[in-house]
Amino acid sequence: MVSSEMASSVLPNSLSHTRAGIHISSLDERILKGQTDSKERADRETTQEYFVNMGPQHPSTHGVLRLVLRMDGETVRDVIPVLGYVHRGMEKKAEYVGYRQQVHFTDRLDYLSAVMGNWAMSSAIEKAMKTELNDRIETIRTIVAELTRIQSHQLWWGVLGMDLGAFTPFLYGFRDREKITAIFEETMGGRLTMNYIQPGGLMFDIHPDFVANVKKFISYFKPLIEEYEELFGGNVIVQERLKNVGILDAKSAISLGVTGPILRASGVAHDLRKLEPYGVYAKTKFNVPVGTVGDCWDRYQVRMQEMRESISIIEQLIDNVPEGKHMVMKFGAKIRVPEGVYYSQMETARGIFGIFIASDGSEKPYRMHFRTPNFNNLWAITQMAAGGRVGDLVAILSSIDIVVPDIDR
Amino acid sequence: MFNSLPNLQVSWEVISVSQRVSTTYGESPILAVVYALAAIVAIILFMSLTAMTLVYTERKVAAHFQCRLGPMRVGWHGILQSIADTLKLLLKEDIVPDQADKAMHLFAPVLCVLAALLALIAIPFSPYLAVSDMNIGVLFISAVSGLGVLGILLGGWSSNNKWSLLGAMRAGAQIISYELSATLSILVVVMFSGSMKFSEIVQSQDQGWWIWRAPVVGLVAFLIFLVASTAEINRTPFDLAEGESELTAGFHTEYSGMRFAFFFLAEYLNLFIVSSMGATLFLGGWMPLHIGNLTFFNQVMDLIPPGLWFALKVSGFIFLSMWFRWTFPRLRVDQLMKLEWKVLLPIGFINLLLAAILTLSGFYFFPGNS
Amino acid sequence: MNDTSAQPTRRIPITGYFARIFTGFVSLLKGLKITFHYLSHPSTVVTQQYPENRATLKMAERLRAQLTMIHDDNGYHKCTACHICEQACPNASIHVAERAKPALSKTELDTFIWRLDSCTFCNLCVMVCPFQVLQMKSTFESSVYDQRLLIYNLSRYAGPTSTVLAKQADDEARKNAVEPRSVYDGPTALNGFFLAGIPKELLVTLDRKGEV
Amino acid sequence: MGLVTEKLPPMIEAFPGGPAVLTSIDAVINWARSNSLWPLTFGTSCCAIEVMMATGASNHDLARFGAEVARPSPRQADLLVIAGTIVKRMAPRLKTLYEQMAEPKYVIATGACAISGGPFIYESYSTIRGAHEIIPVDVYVPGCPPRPEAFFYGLLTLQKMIREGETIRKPGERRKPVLAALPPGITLEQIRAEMIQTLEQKAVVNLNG
Amino acid sequence: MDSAELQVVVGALHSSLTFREKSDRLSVVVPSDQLLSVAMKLRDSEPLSFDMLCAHTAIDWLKDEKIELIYQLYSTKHGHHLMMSVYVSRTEAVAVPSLHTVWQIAQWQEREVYDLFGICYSGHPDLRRILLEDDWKGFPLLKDYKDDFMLERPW
Repeated sequence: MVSSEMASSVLPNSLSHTRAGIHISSLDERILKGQTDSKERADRETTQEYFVNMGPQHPSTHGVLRLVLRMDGETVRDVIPVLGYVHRGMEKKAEYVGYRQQVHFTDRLDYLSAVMGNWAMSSAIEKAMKTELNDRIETIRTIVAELTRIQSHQLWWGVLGMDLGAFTPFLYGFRDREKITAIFEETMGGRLTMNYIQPGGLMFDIHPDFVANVKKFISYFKPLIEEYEELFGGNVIVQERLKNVGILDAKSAISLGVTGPILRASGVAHDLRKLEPYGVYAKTKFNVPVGTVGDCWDRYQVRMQEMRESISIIEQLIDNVPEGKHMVMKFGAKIRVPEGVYYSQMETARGIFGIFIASDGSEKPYRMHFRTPNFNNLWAITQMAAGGRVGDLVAILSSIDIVVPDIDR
Repeated sequence: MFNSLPNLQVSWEVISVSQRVSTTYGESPILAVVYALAAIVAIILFMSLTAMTLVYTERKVAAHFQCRLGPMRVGWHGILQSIADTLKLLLKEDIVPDQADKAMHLFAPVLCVLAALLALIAIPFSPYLAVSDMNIGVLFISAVSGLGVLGILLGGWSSNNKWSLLGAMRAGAQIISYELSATLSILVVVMFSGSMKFSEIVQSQDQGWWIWRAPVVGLVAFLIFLVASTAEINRTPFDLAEGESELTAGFHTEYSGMRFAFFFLAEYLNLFIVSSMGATLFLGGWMPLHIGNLTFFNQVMDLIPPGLWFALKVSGFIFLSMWFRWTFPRLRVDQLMKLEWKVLLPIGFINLLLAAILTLSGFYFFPGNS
Repeated sequence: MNDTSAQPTRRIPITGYFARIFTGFVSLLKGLKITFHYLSHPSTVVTQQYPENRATLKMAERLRAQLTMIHDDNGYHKCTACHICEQACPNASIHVAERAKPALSKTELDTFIWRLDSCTFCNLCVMVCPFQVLQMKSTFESSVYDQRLLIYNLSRYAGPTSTVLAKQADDEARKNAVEPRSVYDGPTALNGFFLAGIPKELLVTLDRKGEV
Repeated sequence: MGLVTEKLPPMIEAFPGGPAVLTSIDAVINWARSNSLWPLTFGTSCCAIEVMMATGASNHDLARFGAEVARPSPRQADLLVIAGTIVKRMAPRLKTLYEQMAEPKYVIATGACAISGGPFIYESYSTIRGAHEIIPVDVYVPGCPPRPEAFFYGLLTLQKMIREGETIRKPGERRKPVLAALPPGITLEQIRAEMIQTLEQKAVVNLNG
Repeated sequence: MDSAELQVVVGALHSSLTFREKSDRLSVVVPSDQLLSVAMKLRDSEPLSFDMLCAHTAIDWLKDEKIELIYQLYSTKHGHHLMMSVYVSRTEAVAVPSLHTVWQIAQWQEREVYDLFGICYSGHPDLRRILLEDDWKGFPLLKDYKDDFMLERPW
């Protein structure tokens, strides 16, 4: 799995070529370039650097990300991410299907915040068509989006534990996540990919037990966050593993286009829910947690705090969900977005999910581009991981909280 | 085996299997050979049964730590799970990578199991059940347990896989480092009991176990031993050699089928050995729990056969190890070294020094006849 | 990469060698306490034992795992073969085959082919249907050894809708207008029709007399 | 598989009563194999969360089947669960992974993408339309993604296949039963006789070929 | 800064800038040769300070025989957005200046646009395919991309 990958990569490259006067490189060339460096180094310092492949099948790459590592003993000198192992051509596919059908593709981008993806797509279409929504729709959307954020962070917490070598947090995180998926299943009919938020409203009205179940979940989950902290965050090994690891300063974070909890951990209080409120966020009170150093520990803290803030948002909204219709558009109607270009974005659990639509006025988009948070976030790893250990790399990868299909689209 | 109830006044007499064989040899050589063969078969059976039980226990205990049930569907509460796993592993295709060093690849897992088997020799399970009660038992185990790491190194190197090699190197560095601390903490006990013979070490604890009999020093030595031994057998939080999330499967990445099963076996045997050592050195081995002058209590404790005492202590130790494994995350490789060289080793040395002072001054709790 | 010395770093307070060991030790004990709590309380086990609890297992009513066509008590459906669901399906998992020789109406449904193997359960077909013919059910036990078994025909008969049939005078006339269809019937699934993802040579060819 | 499963069967078969012995050996081996399916940690997209993670989590607990020992190395895994989309770039890697696994190995394709390409069958330039185009698949678990219970049903289906369809007399060949159980809402009579016949003819998968 | 004010400030950067209609936000069209300098100014001038490149993509306008490169800019300081577009010819392969010196993330976003549209960027340190294999033929997001593998929807 590892050695065979390597063999193909070190072959003399023949895939590099020139196009329009520009040299187009290839993966082989990129790796070989690193290797000459390491030979020079070997002459100088007598240690020899070597390359290893991490992925595409590797337990800690959260799917099929491949990282080519230039290593010096245990130390990672250089990370070359290789993408595309789940590139499904979603943007091409989007040009062939109607606007209403687009929504369920967003489920399959960042599947851990599927509802927020649905929302981003629906609101992009609604904004382009200037559809007004009622308060009920907006409130329910906000509540389910925050529930999604919690479940996404729960999963992240568990997976971080697993990546650091503790299996138990993973199962505790999942145990509590199941409570949210049960609520989702009851209302939306799906556990992971729900296709719930539709242009013009919601696919179903909330289940009669929804409010009661959400309240039950909140009272169940509140003390558990503290338990999470005690079991995992307070643990000296975890702190040693995360503190001062993978530091990303605010300036490079912005330049790298990093968004979401990672940007906030670097000390930039950038949260679209606050800056450009959508849904009913403007009516709610919540804080935007920010970090100071920008290391993995800050990212851990920011996400833990975000879970608490999400709970407080839900608490503020759950008691008075306004009455009204759950759908304001006629469902069967085909959607035609007026001609023009539109870009709208939304804060998902991992950062800004932007949707760019170029419409020629027909039933299908002329061009659809998904600005996915993970694509930009991933590249921060080239800055964060260099100089660390393999163990650090795993912690950093986990603290970025990548979802590979979201990167590859 | 446990028929005759020993009482307090009689000192424990240890008869090992090797002694029995040699005594029988004088009477009838054939019988001695048969006896020895039976012993070997018994040991192999015992070994595989122990490992299988341990695997099953670990899976069940881990499951309940994690609010789930664990194996349930193979036999009553999944009790036959380990048997199914073993059978499957034995019948699985045995892959040797093309580029691997075939002889070494074959030899490595055998070496691992061999080391564990050899270590098993010296441990006294009860006064009547020990393979060989040698007078340098402690030294023997320290030496033999070093052999296991050779197997891991060989396995990692011969697989011709970078992750394997990385895992093996980690294991090598880790085990050699932690050997120091483990030995230092063992030395404390050796110093107190004045012997390297396991049976004598156990007998020296008839008035109280070394973990509390030597004030503080014993406890510190025990804790150091706990940490160092967990590291020596590559269990979380020190499972760097096979850390899944970092090194895919570490040194045994390229192993499949029976050879992988051997590594698995060695891992759990090592857990058993380390726990037995901990129980023997610090918790009094097969010695019952005695508290000072509470004669009635002590007599009640004597009713429990020594073999059971030993098993209880070992299972306690093993449970502790499992508890650690299912609670803690893993350390990073440099932190691992830091913990050993900057924390455990200095404390170990100071502890040894204190132990020397204590031994010279003869200041023990429950001063006994040692 | 870039200058790391300029980056801010977290300063870990140096509070004495033994103090740090002690606080670290305490933090480990806290974690041990939590896991032990769960071990010692078997009531915290949350596992649902699926094959054993099958009799009592209740799925959420909205759960989408199987598309079905609603048939009334007489076994008649309301599908007019209008192809709206077919167009709404994002990946052509639905194929509505019209009857070659309709008996009573202008268009009649022959087979309603639904590909469970490619359905994404987006629920759009159910929502867009003007006659509420379709329904999502929570039947999830549909694993198979052969992919072709995942291609279903949802209609139980080829023929006109229940409303048209209701206008018929007697049972005999109704029976003449319809033709029974089974689950694995259909021009798409089993008749050599090209299906993406299923190699042609694997498709079972069934000859049904005089149709399609 | 070695000596036991390749050389031994013909030898035993020659003895009187040998076939009966072989049958009981088969039963024991298949029992062990079906109850110890260690999956490879492999998942490409959404299905991995439901099928690899949620099933392993406390609420559903794959460990009940003895299958929670997820091996990160294909050498030690028995079960390859294809959870998620396989694209052109991943296809050769998937094949490598499958080839690296030691016999006997089993493959479950879960979710629409792995069975047929799912949402990306048409108009996608990179999605492979079904994992069976690359490696032989034993059991298909439909869903997008399938519920953990649905995956367990798939696992039971696979266990049934192992128990019924394998014998050491013919190593490397396995016979698939036609039906896992009755598909919902159908009786056996409803499935056409021709179809069963055709399926039976193609049900033996030769893994050596 | 609202859209109208922004238009005045951005318009003053260079005489050749025009503004795009039918867009939901201010959208400036930059000639290809001015791209790098305008981008620098957009990032560095204090009232604008567009320090983040949110997204970079392209549209293939088949009828006009042009490819439009789109840059979504955002200022974390002021919180305003700007869409910047550059038209390049789609018939002949021409090079566009790479913006990775202005925004680091451009390096990877440009690789993606190269991968899917075949736009070449001059001055890019490591221009190669990112999502597809190195030996992939053609650029799939072009409207006239043809592929034997790709299937058309049958109904």
